[in-house]
Amino acid sequence: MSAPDVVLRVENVTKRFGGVVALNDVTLSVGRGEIVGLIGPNGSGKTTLFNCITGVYKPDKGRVFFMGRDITGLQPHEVAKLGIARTWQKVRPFRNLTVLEAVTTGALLRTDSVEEARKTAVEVLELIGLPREEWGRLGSEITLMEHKLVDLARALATGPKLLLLDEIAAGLRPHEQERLAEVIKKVWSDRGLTIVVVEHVMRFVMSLSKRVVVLHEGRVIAEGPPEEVASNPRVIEAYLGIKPV
Amino acid sequence: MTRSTLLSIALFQAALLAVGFLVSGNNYYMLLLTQVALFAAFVAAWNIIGGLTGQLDLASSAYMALGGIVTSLLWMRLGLPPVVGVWVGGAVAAGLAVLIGIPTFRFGVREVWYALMTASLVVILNNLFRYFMGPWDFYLPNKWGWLYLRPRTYFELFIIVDVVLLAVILVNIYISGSKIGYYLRNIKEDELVSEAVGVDTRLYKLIALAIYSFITGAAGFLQVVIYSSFSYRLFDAGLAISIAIMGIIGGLGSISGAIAAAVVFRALGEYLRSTLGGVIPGLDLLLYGVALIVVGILKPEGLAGLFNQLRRWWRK
Amino acid sequence: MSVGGLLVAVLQQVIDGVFLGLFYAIVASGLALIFGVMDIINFAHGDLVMISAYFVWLISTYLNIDPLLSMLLVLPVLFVLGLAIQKGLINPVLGKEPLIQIAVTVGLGFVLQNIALGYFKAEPRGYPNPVFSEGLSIGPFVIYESKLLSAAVSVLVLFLLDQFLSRTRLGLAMRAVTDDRSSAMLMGINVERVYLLTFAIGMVLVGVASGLWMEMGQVWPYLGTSFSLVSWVAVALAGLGSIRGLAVSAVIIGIAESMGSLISPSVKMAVVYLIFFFILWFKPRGFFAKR
Amino acid sequence: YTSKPAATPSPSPTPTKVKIEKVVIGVVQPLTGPYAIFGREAVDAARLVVDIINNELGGVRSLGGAKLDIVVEDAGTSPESARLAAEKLISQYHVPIIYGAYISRFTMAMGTVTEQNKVILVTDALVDDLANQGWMYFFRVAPRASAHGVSAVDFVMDMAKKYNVTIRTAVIINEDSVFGTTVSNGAHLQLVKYGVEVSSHITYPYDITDMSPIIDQIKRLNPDIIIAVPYFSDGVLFAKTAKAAGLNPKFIAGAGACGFTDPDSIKAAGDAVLYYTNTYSYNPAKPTEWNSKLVSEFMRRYGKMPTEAAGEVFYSFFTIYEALEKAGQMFPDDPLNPDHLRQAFLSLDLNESNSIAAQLYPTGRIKFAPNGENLYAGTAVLQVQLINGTLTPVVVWPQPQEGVQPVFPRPGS
Amino acid sequence: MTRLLELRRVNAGYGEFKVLHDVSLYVDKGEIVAVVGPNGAGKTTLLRTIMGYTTLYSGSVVFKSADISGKRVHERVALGLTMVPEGRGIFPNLTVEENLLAGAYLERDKSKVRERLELVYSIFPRLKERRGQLAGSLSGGEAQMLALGRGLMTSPELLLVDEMSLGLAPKVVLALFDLVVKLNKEYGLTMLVVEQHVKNALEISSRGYVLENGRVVLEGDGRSLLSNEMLKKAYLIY
Ligand SMILES: Nc1ncnc2c1ncn2[C@@H]1O[C@H](COP(=O)(O)OP(=O)(O)OP(=O)(O)O)[C@@H](O)[C@H]1O
Ligand SMILES: Nc1ncnc2c1ncn2[C@@H]1O[C@H](COP(=O)(O)OP(=O)(O)OP(=O)(O)O)[C@@H](O)[C@H]1O
Ligand SMILES: [Mg+2]
Ligand SMILES: [Mg+2]
Repeated sequence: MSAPDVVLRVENVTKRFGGVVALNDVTLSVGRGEIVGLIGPNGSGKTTLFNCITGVYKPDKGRVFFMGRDITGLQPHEVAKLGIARTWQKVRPFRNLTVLEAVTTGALLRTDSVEEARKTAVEVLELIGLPREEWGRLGSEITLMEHKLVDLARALATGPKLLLLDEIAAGLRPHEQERLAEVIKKVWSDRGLTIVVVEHVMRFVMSLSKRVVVLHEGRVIAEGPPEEVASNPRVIEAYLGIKPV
Repeated sequence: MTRSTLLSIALFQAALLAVGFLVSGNNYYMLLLTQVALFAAFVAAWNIIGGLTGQLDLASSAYMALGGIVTSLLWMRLGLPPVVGVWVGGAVAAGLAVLIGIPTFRFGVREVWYALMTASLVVILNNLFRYFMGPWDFYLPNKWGWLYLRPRTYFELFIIVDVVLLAVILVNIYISGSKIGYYLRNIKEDELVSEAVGVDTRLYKLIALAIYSFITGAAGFLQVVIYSSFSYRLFDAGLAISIAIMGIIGGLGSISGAIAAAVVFRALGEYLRSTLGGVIPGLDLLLYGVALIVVGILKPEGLAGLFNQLRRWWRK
Repeated sequence: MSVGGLLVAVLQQVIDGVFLGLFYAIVASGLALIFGVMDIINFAHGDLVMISAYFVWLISTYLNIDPLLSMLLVLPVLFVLGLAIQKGLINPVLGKEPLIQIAVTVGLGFVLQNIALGYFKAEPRGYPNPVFSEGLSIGPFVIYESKLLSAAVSVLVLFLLDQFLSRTRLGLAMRAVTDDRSSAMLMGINVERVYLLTFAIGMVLVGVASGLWMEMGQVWPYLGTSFSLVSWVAVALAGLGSIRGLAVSAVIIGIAESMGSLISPSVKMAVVYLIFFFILWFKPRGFFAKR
Repeated sequence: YTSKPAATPSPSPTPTKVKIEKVVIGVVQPLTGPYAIFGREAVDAARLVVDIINNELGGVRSLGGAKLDIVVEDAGTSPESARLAAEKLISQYHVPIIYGAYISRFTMAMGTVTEQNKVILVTDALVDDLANQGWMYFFRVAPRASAHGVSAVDFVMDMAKKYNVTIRTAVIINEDSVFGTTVSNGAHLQLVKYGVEVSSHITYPYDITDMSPIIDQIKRLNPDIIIAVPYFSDGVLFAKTAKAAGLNPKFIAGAGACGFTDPDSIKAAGDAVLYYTNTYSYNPAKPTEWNSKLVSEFMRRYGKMPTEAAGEVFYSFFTIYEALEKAGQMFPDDPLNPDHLRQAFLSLDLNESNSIAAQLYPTGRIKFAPNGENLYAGTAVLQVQLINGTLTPVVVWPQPQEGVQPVFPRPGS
Repeated sequence: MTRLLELRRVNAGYGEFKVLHDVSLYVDKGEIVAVVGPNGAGKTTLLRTIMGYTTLYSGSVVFKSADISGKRVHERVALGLTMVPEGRGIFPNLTVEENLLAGAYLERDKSKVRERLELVYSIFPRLKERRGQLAGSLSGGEAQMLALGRGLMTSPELLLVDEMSLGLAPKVVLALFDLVVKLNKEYGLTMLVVEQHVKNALEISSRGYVLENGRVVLEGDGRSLLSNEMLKKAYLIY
C-alpha cells in the first residue's frame, strides 16, 4: 500500500491505565476504501484503540496518522474536523434533544447554515432508514437500538472520510443487523468511506469486511481475510471458542 | 426567527410598554417596573450560559458589578460618558470571564465544581475590591441625562432598561436558532459526544460565557444607576444565586420561562416586602422561600412546563 | 519582628488554621455525606447548622447546661428533623436538575433563616460560660480548648464515618445508591430508607458541628451563610464522597484562611477561594476524586 | 427623579389653616437581613414614641392636635429595595418626613429620592459622608460615626490621666463596614493626636467565625490598650476568644454601640465582657425625667432595655415632633410645606429645659448646622460592671451615673 | 412443578404511554423461559414490569402464589426475584468486588457471601483479576460479566436477564449458555431470559414466548418454537 492510500495508520501505540495495559504496541493500517473488522475478546483494547484514534485518550506511546498526518494528541473535535467520525459502545443518551436536532448538530461541522445542516441530516436519516415519526422524539424516549442508529446518523452527518463503528449491531435482531449491514455498505460505496467495525457478531463483521484484525490483551494477534482469521487456532482459542458456522 | 416568535416578542413589548405608560404617573410602580425589567434582563443573559449551555454559572453578579464599577469609574475619573463606558464595562467583564474561562474549561472543571468556582469568584472579587477600594460607597456624580444613561425620569430609565431587555431576548433567540445554539445544547447534553462530532466544546463554552458576561457587565451600570452608588458589596453571591435560580425556575433554556420567573418572583418579592416586611419582619422572605420550594418541587420543568401544559390544554 | 518572632507568628497561624480546618471538616461532614450519597446540591447546609445551634442554645439556657451536653439531647431531634426534611423536600427533587435542587434548598434556607429571625429575633445568642472556654499556653503558642476539643471530635467522627462507609453493609448500600439508584433496588436495597437514613445521619453530624460551635461562638439567623460556601468548597476540594479527602481539604482551607488573616481578615476568604481556584485547575474533580 | 407626566400629586396638602388630622412619618428600617436587630428595635421605639406623643401630649398642638402616624417599610437587603420603599412612601402615602434607614448605602439610595421629592429625611445612619452630599432636606440628630471613635479615645485618655496609667501603644480592630471603618479612623486620628502609637489597625468582616488568628496576632503585639469597633456577634466572639487566650491589656474600649455592652451581648458572652466599654449615641441612664420615663415605658412594653437604635429614635422623633410644633407656629398656613419644615428644623435650638428631645440626648443640646448635622452631637460611654452579682451596663462617662465609678484599668492587667 | 411467577393479563407502560397489552405468561420452578421479539417489542418493559419499575394499569403479577403487584422493587428482591438489567446498571464508582458484595446486600451471613463470591469468581475469572478496579472503567464485556455476577450474588429463586449476551465475545457467549444450563441444573436456578441469540436461547429453554408490539403472539416449548416457520423466517436466519 502506498502512503496516500493509507487512510489510517496506528504505529506502536501503547495505552496503560494504572497497572492495566489496554494497548500494547499496536500497529495497524487501514487503506482507502477498506472496511476493516476489528475483533477480539472483551477487554482486549478495541474501544481503547478507538479512543486513542479519536483523541479521547492520548496514547502513552506511539503515533496515530490520518491521511499521512500525525494526529496523535489532537482534541476530539479537531480529529472530527479532519474527517474521523465514530459511534459509541456505551450509549450516551442526549435526553433533551430530538433525533433530528442531534443529527443536525453533526452536519453543522461542515457548514454554518442551520438550514443546510438540516437538509443533510434529513438525507442521512432517510439513508439510514429511521422512520420519519421518530425524528421528533427526544433522546430520552427512544430505545437502545434507535440510539445506535441515531449515533450512526450523527456520525455520518459530519461528513467523515473514516468511520469507526463500536459494536453498532449489538442488541439488534438478525434481520435488523442485516439491514444495517446493507445501509453501511450503501453509505460506504456512496461516499467513498473507509470504515473500521468493532463487533462481536461474527456474521456481521464477516459480511462487511474483507480484512479482519484481531486484538488480544492489547496486541494484534492475527490479521487477514475473515475466513483465514476465523480458522486461525489462536483466534479460536482466544476469542471464538469454536469455529463459526 | 419564525413569525410566531416575532409576534410574541412584539406582543410582550407592547404589553410591557403599555404597563409602563399606565404606571408612569406613579414613581413607585415605575421604579419597580424598571427594576423588574432589569432583573429579567440579567436572568435572560444568564440563560445563555446556564439555560442553553448547561453550565451552572453563579457569577452573574460578579460581571454585573465589575461592568458597573468600571463604567462608573471611567465616568468619574476620566469623564468618559457611560453611553460609551458601558461597552468598556461589558468588555472588561467579558475579558475577565474569558481569562478565567480558558483554564477552567481547559482543565475540564464542570458541574458542581464549576458552580462553586463561579460562586467563589464573586467572593474573591468582593474581597479584592474591598481591599482596594475600602468599604466606602461611591456616589455617582450629580449629572443627569441620556449621555450618562441616567435620565431624569423613571420612565426614560425604564425605556433604556427595556431596550436592554429586548436586546438580550433577541440575542437569545438568535443564538438558539443558530449553529452556536445547536452546539451549546449539545454541550449541555454530553460534552464528549459533542467533541466527537466536531464541536470545539471549550471554544463554544467560552463564546457563551463571553456573550453572557458582556451583556451582564454592560447592563451592570444600570444597576449602579438604580442604587445611585457603588461599593464592593455589588459583588453579591446571593444575588448571583437568585439570578441563576430564576433561570431554572423558568425552565432551563426557555427564554420566556426565564423572563416570566424573573418578573413573577421579583414582583412577588417586592409585594411581600412592601406588604408584610413592615408587619411581621421576615415573613416576606419566608414566603418567598416557600414559593421557591413549592415551584421547585411541583413544577420542576419550571414555569415553561406550566406554559406548555396550558398550551396543550388550550389546544384540546 | 525578629526571625524567631516571625516564625512563632507563622506557626501560631498554622496551628490556628489546622484547628479551624478540622472544625470546618466536621461542619462539612454532613454535607459530604448527604451530597456524596444522594447527589443533592444542598445550599441550606449552613442554615441547618444555624437552626441546630439554636436548639443547642435553647436547651443550654433552659437547663443551664453546657452546649456539649445539650448537643447530645439535640441529636435525636435532628435525626427526626432530617427524616422529615428528606421526606418532604429532598425526595421530590432527587435526581432533578441541580439548579432545581439549589432553588429548593435556597428556599429552605430562606425559610429557616426567617423562622429563626421571627422566633429568636436577630440578636446573637450564646452560652456564657461553657466548660471548654480557656486557652492552653504551650511555650509561645496558644491552643484553645474548645478548638482542641472540636478538632478531636472531628477527627474521630470523620474516621468513624469513613469506616462506616467503606466497611459496613449500610455504607456500601449508600454508595451503591449514589451510583445507580434503580440498580441498587435490584440488590434489595430499600433506596428510600437509605436516603432517609443518610439525611438523618447527615443531620446528626450537623448537630455535632453546631454543638461544637456553640461551645465557643454564638448563633444568629444568618450564621449559616458563613458556613455554606466554605463547607461546599471543602467537599468539592476533597472530591465528592471522599471523607478522608475532606479532612485534608478542610485543613488546607483552614490554614489558607488563617494565613489570609495575616494579610487582612477582611480578605482572607479571597485567599481561600483563590487557592480553591488553582487547585481545581489542576484537579478539576478535587483531590481524592474517584470519578 | 420625577415621573414622566408631571401630574404626580404634590406631597404637600393644600394650604389651609384647617386642622391637620394627622402627620404620617415614613419609617424605613432594615427588618430582615443582618441589620434587622437594629431596625426592629427602632420600629418598636417609634411606635412607643408616637403613642406617647399622641396620647399624652395630645399630638402636635400647633397643628390643632394633629396625631402622628408611622408607616413602616422594610429596607430589605439592598439599596434597591430601600429606594423602592422611599418611593412607595412618597407616592402612596405622601409622607412629608422619612426616618431611616440605619445603613448608610441604603440611606444614600433614599437620599436621592427624598431630595428630588423634597421630603425631609431624618437619619439614624451615622456615616459622616451623608452630611456632605449638599442635601437640603437632610437632618441627623445622632452623633456621626467618627465622633464615636473620638469619644472612645477621649474617654480612655481621660481615665488614664485620672488614674495615672501610661498608655503608649494601642491596637485598633474594627469590623469592616463603612460605619466600623469611619469610627475606627476617627479613633486612629485621635490616638495619634494623643501621641499613642497604633501598632496595628486590623479590619475583619462582621460575620467572622474565628477570632483566634486575630487575637493571637494582637497578643504578640501586646498593646497597652485595644480600641475595638465590633458589630455584634463578632464582639462577643472577640471577648470570649480574648479571654481564652489570656489577652489582658490595660484596657479594652469599644467605639460605637452594641458589641460588648448590649444586654444581649452580655447574656451571650458572660463575664468575658466584664469591664469592656462602648460609646453610645444614646445614654439610657441619663437622669432626666423624660429619659427615665421612656426607658421604663420601653422596658414595660418590650421587656428589655432600649439600646442605641431605640435611643436614636427617641430623640430623633421628639426632635421631629418639636420641629412640627415649630412649623405650626412659624407657618400656620402651610406648615407641612417641605421648605417650611426645613426652616422649622433649622430654627430649633433645644436644651434640657425647653425640650424633651434634648433631655433624651447625651449632650442635652440639639441645634442643626446648615448641612443638617447636630452641632452639639456627642456620645456616652457604658461599661459592663458586676453590680450585685449581675453583669450590668452602666454609664461611666462623661458623667458616671449615680453610685457608679468607672473601673480603670482592667483589674489584674 | 410449582408455579413461581405468573403474569395475568398485564397492561403496563410508562406514564401515559402503554407498552404491554394483555400479556399473560408464567414461569415454573426449575424452568428456563425465553422471551424473544423484535426491537421495541416491549421485552425490557416486560421484565421491568415484573420487577415493579413501570406503571401497571391492570392485571396482576403473582410470585410464589402471592400477588406482588403492589410491592416495591426492593421488596420483590427480598422475595427472591431479581434482574440483570439491560445496559448493565453496574455501580461505576464501586470496585468490582464492592459491586459483587452489594449484590449480596440482603445476605447477612458473611461466610455465605464469601462462598458466593468465590463461585462468581470461578465462573468469571476475569472479574477476579479486576477485583480492585473501579467498575466504571471496565470494558463493555467485562461490565456485562459483572452485572451477571452481581445478579447471581443476590442468589435469587428467579433471575430475570435482559440481553445477557449483549456485547460479549462469541467464546464467552457460548460459555454463558453452558453456564446457564449448569446453574439451572446444578443450583436449580429458574430463569426468565430476554435474548438476541434466539436459537441458542430457545435451545436451552424449556419454553418461550414471542412478543411483538407489546403482545404475546406466540408461545410454546423451546423445540416447537424453534421449528415454527414464521419464527424461523423472522429470527432464525442464523
Ligand atoms: N479508563 C480506564 N481506566 C482503567 N482501565 C480501563 C479504562 N478504560 C479501559 N480500561 C481497561 O482496559 C482494557 C481494555 O478496555 P476496552 O474497553 O478497550 O476493551 P474492548 O476491547 O473494547 O472490550 P469489549 O469488547 O468488552 O468492549 C479493559 O481491561 C478495561 O478494563
Ligand atoms: N422510559 C421510557 N419512557 C417512555 N417510553 C419508553 C421508555 N422505555 C421504553 N419505552 C418505549 O417502550 C417501547 C418498548 O421498549 P422496550 O425497551 O421494552 O423494548 P425491547 O423489546 O426491550 O427492545 P430492545 O430490543 O431494543 O431492547 C418502545 O417503543 C420504547 O420507545
Ligand atoms: Mg469495547
Ligand atoms: Mg430491551
